Amino acid sequence: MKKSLEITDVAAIDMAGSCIASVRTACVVWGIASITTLIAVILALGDNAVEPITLNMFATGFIVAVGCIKAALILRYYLGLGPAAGSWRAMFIAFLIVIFLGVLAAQGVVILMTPQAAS
Amino acid sequence: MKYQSQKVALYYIYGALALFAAQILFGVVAGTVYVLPNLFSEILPFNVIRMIHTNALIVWLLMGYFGAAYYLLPEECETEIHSPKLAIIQFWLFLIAAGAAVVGYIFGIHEGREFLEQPLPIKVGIVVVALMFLYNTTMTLLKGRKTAVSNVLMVALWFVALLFLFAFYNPSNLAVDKMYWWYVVHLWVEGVWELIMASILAFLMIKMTGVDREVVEKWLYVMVSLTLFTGILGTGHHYYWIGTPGYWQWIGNVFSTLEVVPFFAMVVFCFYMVWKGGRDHPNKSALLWSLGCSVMAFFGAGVWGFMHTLSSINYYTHGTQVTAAHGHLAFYGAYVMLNLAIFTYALPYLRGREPYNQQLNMWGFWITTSGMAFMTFTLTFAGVVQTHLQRVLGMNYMDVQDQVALFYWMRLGSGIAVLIGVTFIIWALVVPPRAASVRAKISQPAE
Amino acid sequence: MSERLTKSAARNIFYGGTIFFLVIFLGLTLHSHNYIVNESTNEDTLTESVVAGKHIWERNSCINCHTLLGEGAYFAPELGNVWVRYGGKDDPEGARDMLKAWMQAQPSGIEGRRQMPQFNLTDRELDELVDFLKWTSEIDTQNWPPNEAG
Amino acid sequence: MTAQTQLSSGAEDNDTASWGGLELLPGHPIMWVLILSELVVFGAFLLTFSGARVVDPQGFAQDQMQLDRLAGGINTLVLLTSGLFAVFAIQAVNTGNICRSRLWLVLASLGGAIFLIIKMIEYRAKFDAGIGLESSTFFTLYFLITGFHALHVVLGIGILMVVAIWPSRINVETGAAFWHMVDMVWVLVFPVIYLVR
Repeated sequence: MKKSLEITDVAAIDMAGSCIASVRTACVVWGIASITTLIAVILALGDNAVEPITLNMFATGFIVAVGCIKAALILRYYLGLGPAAGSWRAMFIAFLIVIFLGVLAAQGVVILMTPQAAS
Repeated sequence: MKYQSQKVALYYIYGALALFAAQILFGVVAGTVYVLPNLFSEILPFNVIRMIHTNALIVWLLMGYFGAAYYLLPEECETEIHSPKLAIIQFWLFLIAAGAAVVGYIFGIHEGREFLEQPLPIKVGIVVVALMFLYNTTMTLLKGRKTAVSNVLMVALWFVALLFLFAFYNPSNLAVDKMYWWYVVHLWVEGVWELIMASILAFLMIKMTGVDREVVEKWLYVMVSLTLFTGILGTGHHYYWIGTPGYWQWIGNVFSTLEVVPFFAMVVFCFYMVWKGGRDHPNKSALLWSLGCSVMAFFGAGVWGFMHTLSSINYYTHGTQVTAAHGHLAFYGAYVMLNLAIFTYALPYLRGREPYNQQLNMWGFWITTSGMAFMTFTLTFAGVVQTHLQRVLGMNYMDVQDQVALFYWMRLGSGIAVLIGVTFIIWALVVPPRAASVRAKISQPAE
Repeated sequence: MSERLTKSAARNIFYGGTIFFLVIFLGLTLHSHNYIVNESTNEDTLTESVVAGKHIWERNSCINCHTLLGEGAYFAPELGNVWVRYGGKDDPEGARDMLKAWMQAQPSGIEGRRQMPQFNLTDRELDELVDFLKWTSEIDTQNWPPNEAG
Repeated sequence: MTAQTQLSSGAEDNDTASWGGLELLPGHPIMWVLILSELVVFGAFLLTFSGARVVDPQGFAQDQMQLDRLAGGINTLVLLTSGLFAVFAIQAVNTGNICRSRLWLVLASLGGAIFLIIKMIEYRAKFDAGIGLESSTFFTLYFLITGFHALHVVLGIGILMVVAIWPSRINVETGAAFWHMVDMVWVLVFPVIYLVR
């Protein structure tokens, strides 16, 4: 009785554990994440005017999406939250979507409030 | 009952019940003064009535925890209590200190910080009592088996004592005073007392549902982790308007919203264990109290607490009857019911009888709980009206109070219902039924 | 096997996490302590009289009827801003006299009205208590209460 | 199970019961109680931040100009790299190479230390410019969120160190899980606070 339980327990750990990416995949993920970060920072630094400019929805969406995708990559490949994690994975993705939409919605309201700045 | 030394818990349970009765009586008197303000104004002013009402509550809850600890530690540690004699001395010392404090209050001898009114010598006495208790129980724990239940309980009780030391620090700067005052009050009731609650509920679930200890103790760790990960910084919701920096509003909003989660986890835990255990424990009233405790704690501490914890709402409701509503249901649901659950469970074993007067006890449960729920609703309505008239429209305090007088009448009614319910409960717990006075065979506890 | 999800590890994570939050909390209260002493309250005006007033406030357990900055019993009016409510900002002398007269006139004995006891304070004690209430009204409370009604 | 057998089998560590789904996640279940609480806290903070920004977009934009975006970007790269090292540490312990695993754990925490140094420089610049916790809503939230995150980095370094001392597979996974959470929170905090305007 006890033995069989132990085996299933171990299997569960294995399933979760085995989803950790291989060294190669992890490096590729790292490369993608780093390059997108650099692009985002360069974009943000590029128009560093004296007066702050409100970003349009597209640029905001891009910047936040980059963040969320990086977070998703970390979850999937660094943390190894593979299909075995079941509904947890869906929950984390839902969490990221909520943040993404929340920030975007706030930006939308800001743009609506200051129409002249949204150029 | 497996260990002789568990018997010392009886002192504490009876002592606690006596103070419980006093607390409810003074509560009813306070509720009466609300509607008939001239009644006792010459002989017993409201501030003394309320002081006794709140202090008796705190002391009897603590006494109940001591009793619960003395009852469950031997079973958890599988050994006798280090010194039953010390436990009995500790009980009398505590009871005398509590009694002296109450008599002192009536004659106007007290310090002046809310809930910490005990005069200095009594405070020192409480510390001595706590030290005796901690010595006794820690020695018991050290020589016996160490379980998650007993570990969490003992850590919590140590912190109860340590945090009480802040009661001795009374700075002359009022804002500083208030900030550290919450170290005792908040970190007790929304911190370590919740640990006590979780561990006693875990003990009761192990005993009554027959679910494997392993499962229960894992849940216990999840619950206590959630409690402290949210509750410590949740103190921020008391630091909104007392001269502390504005950032507490952000911290308080976020963390105290999450304080609902551990209470919700306790509800899920209790019901899941009972469902999973699927075992008919003969002590149905103890099971009722345990389940009821988790539910009412969730509503009183969780839902009613959350209702006015966001700083933008609290800005208007702070210090109104909304706070009173939350306070009443939270203390009743979380800690009063917890103590009654463990008393109801333990007394039959301590006195060597079948679970007795179950019907009466359960009637007491429903009457008291309904009374408290109704009281909470009336005070909530009173608070909402008060908030609108006073905080939004800027009406004068006393004029507003006249407007909500009807709610205070209804509150007094529910208070009397609570008094009746509590009479039932105490009767059921203390007075043995005539038929069952023969020593009956006790059904074995689970595990 | 060593891979088990043990309860002792659970206990360690529980303690570790708790200590983490406790350290943050202590750090923040330390900062708040400094903030209170240096910014939100005026330590210079925390005179002996104010301190004495605080003790009178405590000795008579005013907190078990009144609220002070929203904390206390809810049986009698908020006193954190009573100084402002009595017009102490514009007419300190008048407000002081009114507050003292009010306390000396208790209990009102009016039927159906909540009664405040007569605490038999000396004139000096009354002054100290008023000083304490005045000092309290000057604490920076993030603009609480919302209006003068308290 | 009776109390007797529990005692004889060393009740503490001999468990076969499930953690109610939490064991599906890599690392110790209780660590996930912490991680999940943290994610909710940071999520709530970021949404609060966005909400507060709606109330005062101009003020937020002005204050945000004073942030050091480059430092934030570099810190993102530092944490990403450090997270990669934590992955390597798990790989190493999976193949039974304890020494290498320890090395990667130390390198990962070094990354954390570099992050903290850059953060300190950033904070110092703010304090020198006379900006503090109570300066404005933007800076209150900026200091609370990034400060709270930085404290997690400190805790993470501590956890990685502890794990490096006892690098069993479950320990390394548990430590790495926390570290990745800290990493993940930062990649969300960075765009929301530093970049969006």
